[in-house]
Parts: sequence; C-alpha cells; structure tokens
Amino acid sequence: MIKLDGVGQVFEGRAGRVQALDGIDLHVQENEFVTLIGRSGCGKSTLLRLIAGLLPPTYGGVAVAGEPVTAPRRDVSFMFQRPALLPWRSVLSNVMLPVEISGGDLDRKKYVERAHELLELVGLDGFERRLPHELSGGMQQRVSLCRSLIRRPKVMLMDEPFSALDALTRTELSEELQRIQMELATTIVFVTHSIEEAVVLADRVVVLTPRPGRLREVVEIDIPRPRSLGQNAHLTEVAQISAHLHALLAEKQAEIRPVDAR
Amino acid sequence: MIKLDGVGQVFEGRAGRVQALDGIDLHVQENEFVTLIGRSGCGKSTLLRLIAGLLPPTYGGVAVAGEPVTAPRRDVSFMFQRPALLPWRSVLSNVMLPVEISGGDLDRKKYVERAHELLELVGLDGFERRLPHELSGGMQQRVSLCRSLIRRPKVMLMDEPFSALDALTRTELSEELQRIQMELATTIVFVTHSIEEAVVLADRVVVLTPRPGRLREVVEIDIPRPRSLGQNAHLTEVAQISAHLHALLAEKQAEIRPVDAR
Amino acid sequence: MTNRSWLTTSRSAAVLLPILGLVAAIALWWLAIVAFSIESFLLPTPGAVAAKFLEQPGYLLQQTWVSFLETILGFGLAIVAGVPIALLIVRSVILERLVYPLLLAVNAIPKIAIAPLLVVWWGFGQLPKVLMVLLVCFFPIVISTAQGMKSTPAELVELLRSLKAGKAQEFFKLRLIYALPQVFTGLKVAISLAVIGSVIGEFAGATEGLGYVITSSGATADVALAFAAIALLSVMSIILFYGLVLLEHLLLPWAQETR
Amino acid sequence: MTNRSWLTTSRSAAVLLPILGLVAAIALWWLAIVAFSIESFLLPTPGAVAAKFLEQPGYLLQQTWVSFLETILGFGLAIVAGVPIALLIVRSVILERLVYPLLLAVNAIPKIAIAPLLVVWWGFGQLPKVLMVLLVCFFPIVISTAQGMKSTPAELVELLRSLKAGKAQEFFKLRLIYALPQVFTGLKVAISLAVIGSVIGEFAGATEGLGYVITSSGATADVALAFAAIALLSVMSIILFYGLVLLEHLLLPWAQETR
Amino acid sequence: NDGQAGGQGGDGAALEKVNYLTSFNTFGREAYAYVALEKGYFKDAGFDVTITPGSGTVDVLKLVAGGQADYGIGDFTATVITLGKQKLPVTTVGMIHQRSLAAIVALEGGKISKPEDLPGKKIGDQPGSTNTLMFPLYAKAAGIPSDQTKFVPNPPPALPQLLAAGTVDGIGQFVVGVPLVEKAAKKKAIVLPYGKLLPDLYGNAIITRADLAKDHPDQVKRFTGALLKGLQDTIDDPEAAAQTLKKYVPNTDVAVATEELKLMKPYVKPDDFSGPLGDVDTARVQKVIDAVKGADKEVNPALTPADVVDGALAPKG
Ligand SMILES: Nc1ncnc2c1ncn2[C@@H]1O[C@H](COP(=O)(O)OP(=O)(O)OP(=O)(O)O)[C@@H](O)[C@H]1O
Ligand SMILES: Nc1ncnc2c1ncn2[C@@H]1O[C@H](COP(=O)(O)OP(=O)(O)OP(=O)(O)O)[C@@H](O)[C@H]1O
Ligand SMILES: [Mg+2]
Ligand SMILES: [Mg+2]
Repeated sequence: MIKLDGVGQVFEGRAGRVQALDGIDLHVQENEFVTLIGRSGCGKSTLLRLIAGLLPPTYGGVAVAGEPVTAPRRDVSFMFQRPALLPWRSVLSNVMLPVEISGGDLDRKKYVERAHELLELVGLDGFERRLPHELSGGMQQRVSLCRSLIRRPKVMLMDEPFSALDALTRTELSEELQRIQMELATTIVFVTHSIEEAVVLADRVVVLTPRPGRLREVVEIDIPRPRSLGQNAHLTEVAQISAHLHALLAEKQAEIRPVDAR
Repeated sequence: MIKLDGVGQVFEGRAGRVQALDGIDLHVQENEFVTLIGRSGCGKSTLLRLIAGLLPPTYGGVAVAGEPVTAPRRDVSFMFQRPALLPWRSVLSNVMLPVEISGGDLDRKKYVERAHELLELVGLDGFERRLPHELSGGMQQRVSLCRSLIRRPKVMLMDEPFSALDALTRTELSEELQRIQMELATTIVFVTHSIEEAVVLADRVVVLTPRPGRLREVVEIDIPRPRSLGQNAHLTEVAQISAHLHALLAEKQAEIRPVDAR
Repeated sequence: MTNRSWLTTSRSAAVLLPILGLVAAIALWWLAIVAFSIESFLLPTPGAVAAKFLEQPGYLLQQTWVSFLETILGFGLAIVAGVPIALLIVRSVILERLVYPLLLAVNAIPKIAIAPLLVVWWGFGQLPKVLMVLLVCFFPIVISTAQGMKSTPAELVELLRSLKAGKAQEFFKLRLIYALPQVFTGLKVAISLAVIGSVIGEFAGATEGLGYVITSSGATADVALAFAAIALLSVMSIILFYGLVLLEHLLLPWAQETR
Repeated sequence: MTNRSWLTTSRSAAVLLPILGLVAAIALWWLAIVAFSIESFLLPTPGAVAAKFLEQPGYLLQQTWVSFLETILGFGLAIVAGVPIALLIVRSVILERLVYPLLLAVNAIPKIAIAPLLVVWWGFGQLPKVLMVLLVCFFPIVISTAQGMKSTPAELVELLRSLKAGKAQEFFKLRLIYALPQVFTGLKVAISLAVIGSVIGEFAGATEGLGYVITSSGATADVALAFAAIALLSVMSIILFYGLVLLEHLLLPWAQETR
Repeated sequence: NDGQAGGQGGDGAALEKVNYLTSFNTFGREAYAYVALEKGYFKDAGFDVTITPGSGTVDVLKLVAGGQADYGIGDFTATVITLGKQKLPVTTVGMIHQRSLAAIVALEGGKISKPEDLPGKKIGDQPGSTNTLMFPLYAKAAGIPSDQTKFVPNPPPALPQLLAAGTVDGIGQFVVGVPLVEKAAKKKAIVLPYGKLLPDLYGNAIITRADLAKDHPDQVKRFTGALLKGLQDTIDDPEAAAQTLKKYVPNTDVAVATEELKLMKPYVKPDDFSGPLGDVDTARVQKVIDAVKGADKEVNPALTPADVVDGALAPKG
C-alpha cells in the first residue's frame, strides 16, 4: 500500500542544513498496522509528511496504492502532531471539516451522526458547540483524532495521536483504533513515543536511528489480536520486545547532532 | 510553600459554563515534589495556572510562600503544556528570555554558559541558532524545558513537560530533574499522564476526579531516591502503586460531562 | 490577572467613553482658540459651528445623506473588487509581482488631481463620486486582505492540503476567514478614506453633498459652514467606524484580543 | 508540494516581473487611448508624457526630490508618533475608547480643506507639507500597530506574564515584534498616502515639489506635464513601497508567509 | 421670436436639455445664470437648463470639450492661454465682462496701497492665473519692475484667509471678490484692478463646444441671448439677483452677493462702452492674443482670433 524507496530529506536553513532522513526503504502492506518509533527529532513527522504528499522528498521515491505521491490524496488521512484546529469552528464543525471539503454534503446527516458517535467515543459529548480555545490540550487532541477518523480513509497517518491523553483514555482509544482498523481494513502508520503502545498496536514496529533518520530495525509482532494496553494477557511477550526496542533506541546516543555541528 | 484553600474555577462560555475545579484544598511543602494526575480535561492545567497567578480563582484562596497570589511571581517558573516559543528568537535566545526579563544582564555570560549546558543536557547542542519552526515537536518542548530551568526558580510548575519526548529522553530528563530539585531545593508541581512517571518522580501523587476536578486522593510515595524510570530497582512497589492509581482514575467514568450538558 | 472595572467592562462605558473623548476634543478646540486667540476666519469656535448647523439642520443632513450613500456604495464596491484581487495576489506570486506595481501606480495618483477627469468621463451624477470612493479605499482593502491571508499558519494550510482541499476551499474555508481580523483592520482604515473620497469626488461637478457644501462655503467665506460640514463628516466617519467594530464583534467572536 | 519555477523563485524575476507589470500598465494606458480615442486634453499618451519629462528631466527630478524629502520626513514622524499612541491604545481600554474617536475625527477631515490652514500657521516652508504627510499617514500606522499588538496569542502573553515581565517588556519584547508583520502592512498602506500627502501639502503655498508642478500645469492645461509629475509620483511610491518590502524581508526572516 | 421652441409654457417635453457650468463655484458674480433660469428666459428660448458649479476655467473648458456640459463660463485670458497650448474643441461666443476683473487686492493698513508698493512684496495667487500671467504687462503699464514681486501659488478658496492672516501682503483676486475679502478680514480692502491699466483684457467669456457653434448657431444664439438677458437684469437690479441666487443656493450671503454684483456692473458695461452686452471685438482679441504670446512662450505662435472666438455668434449691436 505504501512504498518508500531510498527516501531522504534534507532541510536547508539559515543556520545550516539538517539531514532529517536518509535511505529509507519501507513497504507497508494493505491493512497493516505499522508503528514508528525513534528518538525525538529523528525524522518521524517528516517521514509521515513525505508519505502524505505534503513535502516532496529531497531524493528517493514515495508511492501509495501503486501511484507515485506528488500531492495529498483523498484516501489518506493525516492526524498531525499538533491538533491544528480551526479556531473559529466549533468542535463539531472542526470534526466535520473533511466531509465538507470532500463535498460529502449528500450524506451530511449521516456524517453528523457519525461525528457525534466519534465525539462520544472520545468522551467529548456535550462539547460539540465549544470553540477550540475553550478546550484543554488533551481535548483538542481528541477532536483532531475524531476529525481524522470521520472520512473512513484507506490509509491513516497518525503522528503521536495519544501523546496528550491520560493512560486510561489512551487504553480505551487504542483498543477502539484496532477495532476501527479491522472493520475498515485501514492501513495505518502510527508514530508514538510509548514503546509499549508501539508493541501493542503494531503488526510491525519500525525503529529509526537519530539524525539522520535511517531504518535501524523492523520488528514483527506476532502476538494475537485483540491486544490491550495496560493489564494485558501477553505481558511477558510485550515486555520482552519492549526491552529489545528500548535497547535499540539507546544505541549510538552520541550521534544526536545536526549535520552542521560536526 | 503552596497553599490552596477551597479553590474552585468556573469558565463561562457562549455554549454554557464549565466547572473546571471545585473545592481543592492542598498544601505543598517546601522542596516537595508533587505530581498531579487526572483524566484529560479534569482541570490540571487550570490548577497550575491558578497557582502561577495567571488566573484568579472563581472562589477560594491561593498562597505561595505565605503570600496570597494575585499576580505571577519571579521565583515561580511555569512550563506550559504547549512549548510557547517566540517564533523570531533562536533556540538560545528563547532559553535566555527569562534572564533578559528579570534583568540578569550582569551575569549574562554565566547564564549563557548555563543555557548551553542545559541545551546539551537535553540533546540540543548544535541547534542554538535555529528558529523554533525548524525544530520537531519534541525539540520545541525541550527548549521550553530549558527555558523553565534557566532561572533556578524556587517553585516549578510543569505541565506535561515530557509528553512529546521518547522513552529514553524521558528517563534521562526525569533523572536530571530529580537531581536539579535536590540541588536547588525546588518545590515542584508536575502534571503528567504517565502514571509510572508520576510515581517515580513524586513525594506525593495528587489524583483529580474528572469534571469538576476535585481531590480524589493524595498518595504518599515512600520509595527511596534516586529513582529511575524504566528498568528500575523498585519495580514491584511502583507497579503496585500504579495499579492503585490506575483504579482511581478508572472510577466514575460516567461523570465526564460538562455542567451544561446535564 | 487583569484589572476589571466598570470603565473597561460595562456596555454603557463602551458608548460613553468615546462620547467623552469627543467632548474633550471639542473642549480642546475651544481652548486652543481662546488660548492662541485664533481668528474666526481661520478656525471658528465650536459654538459658531453648532449655530451654523442649527440654522439649517435639514439641509445639512440632506447633504450628509448624499455623501453617506456615495461612501457606502464606493466602499461596498471596493470590497467586492478588492477581495478577489487579494485572492489572486495570494494565489500566485507571479500575479502579485505583476499586479502590485500597477495598483501602487494607480494608488499614488493624488485623487484630487483626477476628480475633474472622472466628471468628464462619467458626468455630474453619483457615479464619478462613487468611483472616487472606490479608488481611494481600494488599496488598503487589497493589501490587508492579502497580507492577512498570507499569514495563515503553515500548520492550518497543511491541514487543508492534507484533506486535498481545492484552492477555492483553501481560500474560502481557511485563508479568508483566518484573515478576517486583518481584513477588518484594512476596512477600518479604508472607511475613513472612503468618507474623504466622497468629499473629494464632490469637489468637482457636484451640486450636493458635504464636499459641495465645503466648496460652496468658500463662495461666501463662510468658514463656520465649512467646519460644520467637516464636523458632520467626522461624525459620519466615526459612526461608520464603530459600525465596523460592531460588525467585527458579531462576526468574529473567536478572534481573541489580548491586552 | 508547491510548483517552483524560475518565475516564482529567482531573484531577477522578483525585479523583472514588477517592471513587466508596469510596462503592461503603460501599454494598457496607450491602448485605452487608441481604443476609446481619448482626447489628449483628457489623457495624454505615455509618449507625450515621456517627451515632457525628457524636455526638462533635471527640473522634474529636482521637484521629485523635494516631495520625496517631505514624504520621508512626514512618514518618519508618523511612525515616531504613531507607535507610542498604538502602545497606549493597547495598554488601556479606557484610553482606546477616549482616543479613537478623536483620531477618527481628525482623520475624517478632508486634508485638502485644511492645507491652507497649515500654511497660515506654519508659513510657506517645508514644515506644513511635512505636517500634512504626517496627518495623512498617521492613522493607518496607529491602527495596524494597535490591532497587530492586540492579536498577540494569549499563550505568548501568558508566558511573558508568568515571567513577571513588566508592561514595557511585554510590549517591546513581545507585542511589538509580534505585530511587526501587521505594522508593515500598515506602513505599506501609509507610504502611498504619505506620497499623496506631500502633494496635497504642496497644493497650498508651495513653489516647488511635484504637487506644485501639478497645480501650476493644471492652470495652463498642460496635461502632459501634470501626468509626467503624476508618473514620477507613482514611481516614487513604488520605490518606497518596495523599499519597505525589502526592509521587511531583512528584519523579519521569521515571519513565514504561506501560499 | 426666439421663444417658439418652448412657447407652450409647462410642456417640458419640448424643451432642449442643456448643461451649464458657472466659472467657479456659486459666487454672487454667477447670479445671472440663475436669474435667467428663474425668470424663465431659458425656458422661453426652448431650453431646460441645469446649472452646475464649475471648478475653474480649465476644468470648465475640459468639461465642455468632453461633452459633459454644453455651455460654460471661463476667464477669457486663461481660455486663450489654454487654447494656445492645447487643441480643445471649444470656442467662445460672447463676453460676460468687457474689462478684466483681475486685480491685486491688499488690506488697508498693510504694506500695499498703490502699484508702486508692489516690488518686494509677496502675493498669494492661484497658480497660473491671469493675474500672475499678466503681471509683467501690468507692471510695464504701471511703470514698475516686474521681477521683484513674488507670487506664491495657493488654492483660490484659501486666498482671503492668507491675506487676512498676514501670511501674504496681497492676493490675486477678481475685483468682485473684494466684498468677500473684506467680510473675511473684517477690514477695508485696497484694490489694484488690471482693467484700469490694461483696458484691452476681457473678463469672463461664454464657452461652448466648437461643433455646437458650427452646426447649431441658432441654438447657441438663442442660449447666449437668454443668458445675457439674465445678465442685463442682474446689473439692473443686483439686490433681486442676489435674492434669486439665494433661492437656488441656500448658503448665499445676500449682502455680499449684492455688493459683488454692484461692483461687477462697470465691468459688464463700462462707462465708455456702447456695444451690446456680450460684444466681442476681434481687434481686441488679437491684442489679447499678442499679449499672451508675449507672456508665455509655450503658447502656439500661430494662434489667431478665429481659434478662440466665433465672432459670428457674438451679439451684435
Ligand atoms: N479558557 C477556557 N474557557 C472555557 N473553558 C475552559 C477554558 N480553559 C479550560 N476550560 C475547561 O476547563 C476544563 C479543564 O481544562 P484544563 O485545561 O485545566 O484540563 P487539563 O486537566 O489540563 O486537561 P489535559 O490533560 O487535556 O491538558 C476543561 O473542561 C476545559 O474545557
Ligand atoms: N521546516 C524545517 N526546517 C528545518 N529543519 C526541519 C524542519 N522540519 C524538521 N526539521 C528538522 O528535521 C529533523 C526531524 O524533524 P521531525 O519533526 O521529523 O522529528 P520527529 O521525529 O517528528 O521528532 P519529535 O518526536 O520530536 O516530533 C529535526 O532535526 C528538525 O530540526
Ligand atoms: Mg514529530
Ligand atoms: Mg492540560
């Protein structure tokens, strides 16, 4: 479904250039759930933006559903690291934005219903008419999550979607996300800083090295689904894999330097 | 050091009023490390803003160092949930902002040195001259962390300071934070969504109920310091307390409704 | 923690204070005349001006209405014409670079110098005055709309692009709305200019309107009458300005101002 | 993924395109004259205007210089006076409510009507012209600076407050800098007005400057000369505008524009 | 009789629509057009006239040339200069003033009381006005050097204020403007009229489109006839004319307007003048043209009276 071929990204700034990504080769299958981990600043968000077609790679090729990516696609949804809500729109109307944009006005009523369902799911029922600045950080993130789910996309790119949520909400929502993925046969690329979350959710965990972000290892997770965060049945397996991933991330710390600082 | 007396906060909006906090009585000792947990939207950030003097409580009294709080104090530092960096300032100059503001120009050289030390500590050396928009989300958060540390405050209010950081950086920085607290005899109120983090860092963990945020329980942590996140020596104790906290948070879910929705 | 008092929060203070400001201004004017013993042929007293107004209130209000209509029409046209041009400018760097010099060149023309030209082309009716208003207040609207739209945060633009929004959607669902507070700033600048534009238009080939009153008062060296007209213009300008402020409050409850 | 071509990215295109725009404008002007057979006493051909300029380039450039100086001085004064007033307006709702109506009232006065007054008070020298420029371009600067400062995000204001920054620090380290892109929008509007202001100032009691050239040519129906002066004004206006654009680029590399 | 076209009083449909421009504003001196309108002279001549205040000779010339107005009033000397530089499709078809109204006006107790005082003084004047342009001729006639008097350009409405404030020593003004100056300054004025020393200069003239004059001479004659009839009534009874003006222009100060019109009478009909109102003397026109050519080098040297006046249409005695 998603194919990355020797992809690299270099940012040129006034204070020098930064090599964010280098030589990424990755193939994500249809209906696969891939989680992406790596140290802060290693290029995870950049990688998602490349796949989404928001940024042309400095070199290498990106393809989604067999077509080279040159612009964003309707069937790919992107949940950004920051909530990015439109300040003048109420919660409900922010969630409805993708529907409006793709002109789903015929089924508007159906979608409004779905929006209400999603908002209830994330615990935001009763807040439909509020403006974003009246919400807490985590509430904003949940609105953004609902927005990325409303259009039932084929591919979902999610950049730390649960970072501002409490443990409990996180557990509930990660279970929900697995359910949705199975139901819709969605392909998901999911960035997280929680190793446990990465393991519990993923079919494969992709580990990036710090600057420049290169593939360090791709770990297959063979635990049967559904899996649950927190008190789950496969505690030892998860702990084992987590320890391994932890060790991977801890490698080569000394290299966390921008290119120009060398 | 910090005293809250029957504090409550009500927000009036176009779409109705929200009771964010109610009847909070809390006394934080000098040099104490208090962590604050609670479900998303329960009023944690609001509570910190009340202590910081950024918001007058709707009712109840707030005092810091024995004086009623009516405005922000120099000896209290606040690390916001969002990075809040000035977009036109380089990383270094953003970190130096508090020094500039308090007119520490005499010791400027000393502070610049300290800023470099802090930036190195959080893995941002080499990025001093970049502008905020050239940084990743986690890098921005680390800059904001350095900013809140530079002035060696007596009281530190930290709102999810590690939420955008990877597990490893989190571990490193939480150790560093404990060291700094001991060294400077700082009083810290620390909001987090990671229950483990809350337990590992705290002298006491404060649990808030969801809307309106009330004190559910205050849990004393008696594990000897220094403690470490991740592979630590007190795994079972931490796990026990965490499980208890988890259970507390899971209570009364049905009540997550705004006042006007009832 | 902000200091809230009756003066900053109440609704009646929001109306009373501006009026107080005006009264203070008039008092100052009077004082200046007395203090520097300014001759009445240069600057009449507020009293003389008020007396002039009371002599023929109906006539003067009638002229005010004429100028008001021209102002509103021209201003409306300027919005209708200016916003699409701003869209084009933001849409394309190339167009921006081609169009701005042209707009600037037209804008740099002292309008008073071409007022007779407009009359020659469009006669003595309302049209040339309306066009003058349009010419005068066009540029601030274009530039502040364009700048406002350009300052849309990259994060929100990326959001719309990731949703594969078309250019039109990007503009109408995001940029234009995001720019509205700045658009209103432009409109507030433009409305004062619009009022002046109507007067300049009336300086040539008009038989009514406040601009005509001002020129014709020259025929009788009636300085007080000229100032009565100017005072009416000021009042009109203030009312239109606060009308925009009100509209802004109604339309943009989300635009948080910080103090 | 944006379309990058030579036209949008290169430096020479940034200079060439505006010039092309101007040339196109001139071509249009010529075409209009031919197409509608506009008589030369109404609108001279670009050729006639150019010929007029070439007849006495030294003299006309000298007059341009005079107007340019007045413009720059008045514009500078307007910034010096306008920014502090904007600070006061943002600082205090009460002051805002008192001061705005006063500013609006002064701003609503058709400046041409008070040009002679300035001459009577300040003589025939440069001063009344500079004051006229100041009067004309003061308001856009005040209002866009004030609005810009008011739109500072609450999050950043809270940051400064949490650091116990004084009001002065809040303004100079945060609000003013945050407002700079909007201030520049105001300056861009103001600079065109400033140029016109100098001309209006020169309509009364001047013996030099482009405004003088226009009035004196008007009296003898030397339309080509008047348009030569207007063309010089336009060029001056364009140069000053792009000077501001350049300054903005140098001063505000952080101000990200999105397209 | 010239009332045939519109004889059936009240039947507006038969009337010809005509736009008329005053020379500048609605000063008292413009009253005659309103008198002609009020007394029905225009209607009797078959015209439905709309009077619009003009904004100076050059604007009037352009508006007439551009077809927005059919008739207008402008200073004859300024018209000659303009036509000497630009080919405008307009012509003059009669004179309102047989003598130039141009004058230099000062205040009593000031620095100017006679022509000999002028050198070294500052005179405020409309840029390029007849006063400024003809000053060398005037100076020559008065026997004073012409290059020692400084003219400061200013918009006309400001001139009385400048004089009253003492910013200038004198101003260029039409003699009929004197009451206004006196009213503004609250002082007696000293008047140095050009007409006294330069009797060949005309004052205002009636301007119309060249094609109208060529193709419809009858219409033009009917119109000028009606207008001059109003002019006659006006100088016969200035007070009544001022009242009429006030009826149409409510701001009019009747006293000042009456005063203006009284002053205007000797210029419309000088004592030594025996021709009909509006008379044009081609020889005098030639002299004016020569004078203008002498004063302004940019004026087309080939300019002839026929280029500026349609002598055939001017009223004949
Ligand atoms: N400015 C405001 N206007 C109206 N309501 C507000 C405002 N700020 C906060 N609230 C409401 O107060 C409640 C508590 O918000 P707060 O930001 O304190 O939550 P929080 O505990 O920090 O949540 P999170 O973990 O998601 O950051 C929420 O229901 C929110 O909607
Ligand atoms: N617009 C930009 N200009 C310059 N450099 C950039 C830009 N965007 C990202 N970078 C750099 O690219 C690198 C990777 O950034 P990215 O945002 O992809 O990191 P990340 O893995 O998402 O980090 P985090 O976990 O902190 O969000 C960083 O070093 C950052 O400084
Ligand atoms: Mg990221
Ligand atoms: Mg919060």
